[in-house]
Amino acid sequence: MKLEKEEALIEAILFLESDPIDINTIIKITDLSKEVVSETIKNLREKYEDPSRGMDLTEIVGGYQLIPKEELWGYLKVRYGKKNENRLSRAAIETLSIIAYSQPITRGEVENIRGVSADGMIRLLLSRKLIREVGKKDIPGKPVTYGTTPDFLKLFKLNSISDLPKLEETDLKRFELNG
Amino acid sequence: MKLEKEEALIEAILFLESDPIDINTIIKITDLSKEVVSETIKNLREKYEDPSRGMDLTEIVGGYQLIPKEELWGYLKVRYGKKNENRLSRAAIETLSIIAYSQPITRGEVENIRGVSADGMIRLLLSRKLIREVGKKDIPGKPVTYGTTPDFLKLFKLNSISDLPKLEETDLKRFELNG
Amino acid sequence: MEQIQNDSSHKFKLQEFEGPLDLLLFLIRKSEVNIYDIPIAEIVEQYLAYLEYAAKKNLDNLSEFYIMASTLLYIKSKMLLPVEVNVEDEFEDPRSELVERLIEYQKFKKISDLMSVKEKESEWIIERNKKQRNFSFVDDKELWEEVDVWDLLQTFSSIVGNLSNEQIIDFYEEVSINEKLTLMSELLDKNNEILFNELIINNSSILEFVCSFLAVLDAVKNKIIQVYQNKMFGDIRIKKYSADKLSTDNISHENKEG
Repeated sequence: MKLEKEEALIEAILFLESDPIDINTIIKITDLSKEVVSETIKNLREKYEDPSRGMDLTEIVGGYQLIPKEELWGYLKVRYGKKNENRLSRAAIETLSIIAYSQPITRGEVENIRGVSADGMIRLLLSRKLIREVGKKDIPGKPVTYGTTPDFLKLFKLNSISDLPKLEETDLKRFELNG
Repeated sequence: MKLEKEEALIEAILFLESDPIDINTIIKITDLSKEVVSETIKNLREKYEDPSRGMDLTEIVGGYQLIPKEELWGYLKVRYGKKNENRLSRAAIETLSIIAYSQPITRGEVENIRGVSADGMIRLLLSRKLIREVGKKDIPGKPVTYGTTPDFLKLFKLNSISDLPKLEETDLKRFELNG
Repeated sequence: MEQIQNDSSHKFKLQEFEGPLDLLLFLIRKSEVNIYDIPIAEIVEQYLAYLEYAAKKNLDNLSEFYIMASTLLYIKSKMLLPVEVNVEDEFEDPRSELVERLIEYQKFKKISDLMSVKEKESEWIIERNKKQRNFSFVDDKELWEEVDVWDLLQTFSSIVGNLSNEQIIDFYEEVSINEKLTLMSELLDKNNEILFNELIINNSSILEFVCSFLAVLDAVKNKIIQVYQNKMFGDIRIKKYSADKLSTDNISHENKEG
């Protein structure tokens, strides 16, 4: 399939969007079949991989987005860069990691793993919209359980929670003195 | 010259900008020579001409801009077009009528007549190819003068600019009375 | 950064620890002991030394460290008690629960390292200018097609109507020469060469001739056109200006003075 016009149309859509756009929205705008859209996106993505192209077609948070290639950021930073002033602290990342990898999880369970109160950190992560309440655990007291949000995926440039970096199987069990 | 990386960088810049960007700004951001930037833009523009590309690299007053190809606008209008505005703006018609009846005319002269900045409107009309630069006025600063295009004639179903209906009937009278 | 020296002369920085488990992991590593066989007495001693120092420094949030201290002391005391060996029961090491927690915690510390790397990538965000993009998909051809030439006239006429008399005079006087200039460039777009007569639309108007002639002179002066006349009183032929030498069979009447 050549799909020239389809490619042009989807490229224009990706160009006009500033946020990730999901495949169903693309289907709605273009009136194309899901197969054609998927195929076209695949082609486009390959073309954008060429070193002469300035953007990558990335899939994040369930959508597609054109993002300037990272190796160009050095040039682009001055004019288009925004420094993220809200970097997460070590404690926040630890808490967030525990929630991300063990969700749904209650505050008590987080505290048990880290050995310290998780109250402040959970409040911080909630306000940063990186985690949210996802339910209640069916134990006495019915404590709230937490999980990660789409903003979390976006911040860590993940398409889905299954893309979280994995520890090697051996790392999971072994205790390293020099770790 | 291959200029792969330069091409990628300038493409990324054009992607990030939402307004036309002039060549000097591109030179400043990229730290490339004027020759390289011009050459690269030329290459990029040719590549974007391919029917499988969704945008055109257009040169309009104020610089270069990626603009979705016109043949795709039909699809893009619903989602990306400005809503609640299905009539041409008064400003656009006014500006066009002034240029049509008074060409060649400089931007400054248009602004004098309308009493407001004509920058955006002239850019719009240029991008719609209804007007074009026709020369420079022989006054200090040598400002560019604008006139209508063959597309203008086509749109208004005129054979020639001399077929524009004349003011005579209504306003010439006033002119004579007061003259 | 403040530093202390504890009994085992291990240096460590304050506030480097995310909690008691973190501190314990540090002490165990420094002592290079087997996590499954922690020399509790030794570790407790180091742990309490740190705590004592931290308390002196009035560090906040030490309560969790104290809870862990009591756990450690409890384990230590249990280890001192003689174990009643019951062959049927499995021997329960009083340290095992702590060891499990330490291993679990270490796992998340490693994950956090991975996450930190990812998070660091977001130190810079490259953002597009979010303001309304400049595409006017609605100012579209169809919209223009709804406008006809009378709209133009009407609009223009009302603009003229609003001008002061002085503005009108200035304005109106220019129109005619400009109009001829425009007509000329239009004709030259379609044809290589045009005749002066083609600029005259209304033969009965002297003003037409005057304006056309002035337009021609103006265009010559501005190097927009070149004009020739092959015979005396013949029609003037008009061509687009080109920097090339004029061909010899044409007599140039270029008139810079206008």
